[in-house]
Amino acid sequence: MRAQTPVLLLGAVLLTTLAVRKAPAPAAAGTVSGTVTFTGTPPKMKPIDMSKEPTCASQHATPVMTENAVTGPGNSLQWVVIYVSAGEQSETPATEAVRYDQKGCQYAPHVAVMEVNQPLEIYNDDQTSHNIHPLATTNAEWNKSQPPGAPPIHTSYAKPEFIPVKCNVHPWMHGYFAVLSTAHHTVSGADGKFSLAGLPPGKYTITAWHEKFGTQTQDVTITGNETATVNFVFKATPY
Amino acid sequence: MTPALAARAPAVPARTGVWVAVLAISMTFAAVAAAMIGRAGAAPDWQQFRLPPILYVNSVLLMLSSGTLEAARARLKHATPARAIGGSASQWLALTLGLGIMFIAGQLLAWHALATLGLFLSTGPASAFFYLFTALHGVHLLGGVIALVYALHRVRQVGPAAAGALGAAALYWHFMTCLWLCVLLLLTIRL
Amino acid sequence: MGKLLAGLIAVITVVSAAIFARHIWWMPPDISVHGSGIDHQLGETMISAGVLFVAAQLVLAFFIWRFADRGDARPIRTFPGGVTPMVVIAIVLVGAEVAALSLVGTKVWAGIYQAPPNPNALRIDVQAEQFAFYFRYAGADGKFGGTHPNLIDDGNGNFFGLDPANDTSARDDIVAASLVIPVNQPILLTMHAKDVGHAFYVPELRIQQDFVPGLDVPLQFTATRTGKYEIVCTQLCGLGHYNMRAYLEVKTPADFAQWLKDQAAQQ
Amino acid sequence: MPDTPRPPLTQPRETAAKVSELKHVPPQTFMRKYVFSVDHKVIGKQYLGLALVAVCTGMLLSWLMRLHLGYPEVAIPGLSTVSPNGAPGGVMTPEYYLSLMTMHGTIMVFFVLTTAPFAGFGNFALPLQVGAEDMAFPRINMMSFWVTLAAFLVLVAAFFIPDGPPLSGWTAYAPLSAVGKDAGPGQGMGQTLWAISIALFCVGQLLGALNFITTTLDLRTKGMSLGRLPYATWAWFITSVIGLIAFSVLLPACILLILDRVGGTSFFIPAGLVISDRLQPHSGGSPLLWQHLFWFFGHPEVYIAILPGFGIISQILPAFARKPLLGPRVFIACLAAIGFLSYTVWGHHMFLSGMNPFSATLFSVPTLIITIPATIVTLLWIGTIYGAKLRFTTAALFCLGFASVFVSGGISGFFLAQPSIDVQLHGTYFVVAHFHFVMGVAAMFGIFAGTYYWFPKMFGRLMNETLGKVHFILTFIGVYCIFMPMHWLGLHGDVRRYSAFTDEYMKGDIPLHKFITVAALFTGAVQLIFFVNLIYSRFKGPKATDNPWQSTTLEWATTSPPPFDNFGGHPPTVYRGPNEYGTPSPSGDYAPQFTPEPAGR
Repeated sequence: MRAQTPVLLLGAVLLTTLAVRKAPAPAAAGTVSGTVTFTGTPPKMKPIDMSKEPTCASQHATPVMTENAVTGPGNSLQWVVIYVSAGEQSETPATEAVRYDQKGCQYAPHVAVMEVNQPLEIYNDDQTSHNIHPLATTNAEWNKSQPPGAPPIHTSYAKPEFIPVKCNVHPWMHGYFAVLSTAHHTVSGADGKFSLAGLPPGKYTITAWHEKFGTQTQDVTITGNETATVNFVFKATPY
Repeated sequence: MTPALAARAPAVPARTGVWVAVLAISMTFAAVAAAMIGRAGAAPDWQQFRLPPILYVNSVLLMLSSGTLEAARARLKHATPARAIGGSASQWLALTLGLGIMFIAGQLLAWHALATLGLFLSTGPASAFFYLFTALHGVHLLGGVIALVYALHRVRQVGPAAAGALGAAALYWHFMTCLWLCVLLLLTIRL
Repeated sequence: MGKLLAGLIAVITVVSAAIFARHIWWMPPDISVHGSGIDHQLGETMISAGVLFVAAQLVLAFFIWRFADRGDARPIRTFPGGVTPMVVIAIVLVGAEVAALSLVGTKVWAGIYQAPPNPNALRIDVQAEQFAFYFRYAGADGKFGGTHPNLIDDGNGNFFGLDPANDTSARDDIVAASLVIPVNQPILLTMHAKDVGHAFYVPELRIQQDFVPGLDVPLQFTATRTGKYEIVCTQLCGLGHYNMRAYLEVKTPADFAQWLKDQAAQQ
Repeated sequence: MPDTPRPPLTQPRETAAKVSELKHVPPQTFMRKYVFSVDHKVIGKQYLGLALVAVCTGMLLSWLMRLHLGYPEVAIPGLSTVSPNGAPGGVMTPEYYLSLMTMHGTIMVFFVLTTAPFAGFGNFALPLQVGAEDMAFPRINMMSFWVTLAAFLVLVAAFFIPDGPPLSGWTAYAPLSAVGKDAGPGQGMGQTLWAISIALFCVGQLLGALNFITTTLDLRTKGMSLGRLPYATWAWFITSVIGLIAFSVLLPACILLILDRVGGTSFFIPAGLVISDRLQPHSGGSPLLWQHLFWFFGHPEVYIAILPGFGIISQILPAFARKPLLGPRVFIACLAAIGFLSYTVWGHHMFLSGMNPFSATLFSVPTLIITIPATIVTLLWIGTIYGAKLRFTTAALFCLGFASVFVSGGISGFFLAQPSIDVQLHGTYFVVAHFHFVMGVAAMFGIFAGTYYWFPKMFGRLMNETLGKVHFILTFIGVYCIFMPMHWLGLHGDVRRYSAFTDEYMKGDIPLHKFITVAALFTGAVQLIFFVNLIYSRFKGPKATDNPWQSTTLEWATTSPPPFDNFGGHPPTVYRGPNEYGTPSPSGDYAPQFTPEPAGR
């Protein structure tokens, strides 16, 4: 009895230290997964006419469509950012760079998710000049031209913000930077599915953000290695 | 003092210079006036407002100053022994200066009055042109004040010999008065 | 030295004049109804101006050659007849030239820019923005929807700021990035700029017109030859000015109708 | 006036003595002599020095532009270090090209073509030619230069700010120039600096014009009636009148622009503009208002740049033709006519700006009429060299070259003056060719002619004629190789102000662009000969006599270089007009203005 106490204490200490280590933690680590769908009629995505920029137009066999409300089979909704907005322990910041491409006069990916102060590298893979212009409000706003073959732009953002990104040369080019203060984030795929892995036991608030349909939050509790299912349903309007 | 100059009718470059300046300044104000009329016609966003009444007080002050300036010149012209009446001439000049400075102060009060009404430079085209006109005229009048200070100094120093300088300064000052009256007229018509 | 300069002037004059006369670099072929007037006017001016140019340069060259100071005691000679006849001739000749040019030119100009809007012209709404042109067709109802700058959203292709949610006439408006027109039909463009000044220029069409922010500028023309041509911006509008461009596609009426149908389906 | 006026001369002696104390006396310290000098000759040299720095800058910019146009993909060594944002990896960005273009135009038009022939030579020679000791208001004159210098520094500062230099062209069309940062890189602080710089420049030139006019009217020496004024002085006088009006209009225009940018007003910015996805907080402004104000200045500015050239040529040519200028009165009448007409034609820059087509026609007619006096002036020069005894000094060569390039440039005006042709050629390289020939190259030739002509008077030494002649011939060939092909580009529809030619039909002209680029590099390099000549002759050139060219005007009556008060307190008396060449007289084949009438004439 008296001998067990220190052991328990030790165990508790171990557990806590494990818990605060960066995910994926080897011990107890749950997963939140689910699907993002919509109800109602979403706006119709329109084809983009790039004929003004032949070097880009030639890269696309079929015309590129606008991407601000991309839907899939079963009313699934793509490009929704899902992340832990509350209940998370302290994290060591991510150091690997996020790559953002300007390719075929499109932004790839349409929504780039990054942590605060995580390095961001912007590349111009086209044979034309781009001028990338993130319309930041809480962070510093800037715009830089990248002629063909110019070196990549290295930057990062200090404060969490959803930043619309536009090209000052090609009006149809639009995307987003999602700057988050969490390591647990993902983006819904073409089928609307997502999964946040490596969540240590605890109560979490999961937030889903869509550029057109706004944000939703749900609370979820992780006790061990289980996979909790969280589904988001957005209300879509045609215009 | 070149013999060549002595040979011809006495030329007073300062006076000619002021006439040239009058031409240039008139042109500047004409341009702003043209801009104002064009701008008023360009869009329906021209909202009228009542001019602050103090402007009329200022106008009277400025006209008075022109009068006192003439008085000073008269004193200077009829001065036989330079020292004797030159003094009173400089008093009249000082009075003119005072009136001029009062005018500028009055203009600032007019700005304050407008600001209290919530009319600022960026509020609308009408207020913008009001501030622009008054500021432009004020700056040019400050030039006149400097000229008067200089003329005062000259009168004290060389007496009647300063007639040339004073004449030029007076010409400029009277022009400023006329200019202000024209501006006021334009503003009352437009605003 | 004088002989060298005289020779230089002569050579430069002859070579330049020849290149102009041989049309080695010249305007692309005209595809518009009004263009022939412009071409004629330019041709006339080219001839008269060319004659003046060659004459003046060669006379200058000859005098430079002829009247060098050879150290001899020969007295200088004044220009025959003095200045008066020269001035009179200059005023008469150039004056007549000027009168003729402006008389004819005014008619051509008026034909393009002062012609009353043709009632059965095809109306197309043009918006210039940094750095592209967008063209709007009225659609099935033949009515253009109202534009609301605050609704402009390039991201989802709402370049004109239409309000389809509340404005039914806006729903069927057709927005395209190329100007597609039927051949031999009068076109009436209504030009407006979204952000800064731009210009609409099609060399083959012999037409150029500025977009003035805040104004709706009308522009009329009729294309007479089918094909694909480039519309370029000639008013400095920012960093992308050099590749602000769109295509003008002149189609047969049938092709045009088909194209319009396809576009309507995509909107 | 805050400046020393000359006293009326009908006053008692002793007070006159008092006043004369107030007149400026020869300066002692280096600063007063060469830096903050009130001596019109030093100020003139300072203006010319500024113009020299400016023209080098402007030429360097044009080199970079031409390099990029001819060889768009080639990385220019060192450029990435000069401007990491403007040229990442050495290849310049489109906005950097436009910035170079904007700065090239602004620097050349304002700080070279206006300062050198007008403010520079005018300041140096005008008081000398009228026989005055100095300008009427020497201190205002000094102020004029230092304000202009400040304007230049403010403009150049735009290269060294994070935003980068402005890119809306030397015409700074609103709203691009007025809306600020959102309009893209270079439209932030850089454009504001541009507007401030031009406003300062206007002030500087207004002060200068004030001096020119007053000096010409009031300080002419004994016998120097208006009818006897040298032609250069006439040109400077008429130019100052034009400038006085033009700059008085540009100044408020710039103030309005600055207010739109920093004061939140809407003079030039209409409602409902969406720039960078943001609805601009402006309403009701009129972009055309800026265009009207700017071009009301802008077109007379062309004549501010070229008329001094007219005057310089008309004064120098007779001296080397040893023959009087043909029809001097006609010449002056033409200058006046041009000066007047220049205020009736500004609209021809706006034929396509959605202006009422009827008024476009109204603007076209005076534009065509203005070619008549211009033609007559050219004919006068050609008539002057008929039957002359031409001495081909470098100065004379540049005069004759001036006539040639002015014809070439003026002719193309016939096309652009007609709206119906402007429809096709507006905004193409044809326009670039036109104004570079007629105001760029021609004015530069006037500047060169003046330099070779007055250098002895300025520094007491002659310039090297051999170097001068080589410089002239190569420059003459060069400028034709650069600008004549631009007409052809324009006819073919190549649009100006493009940083690259990506359009199908313009791509075909890239070989011609390469040729022009090479010609531009060559012509620029040739100017080194001129700089070498300047520096060499300044120190090693042969000593000049008082009147090395056997000219008639008053600056040649005094020593080379003249003393501080020009004529050592004994201004010459004028006995005749400046046009007495080829008439036998005690002086030889000419009769200077300052020698007494020889007996028996």
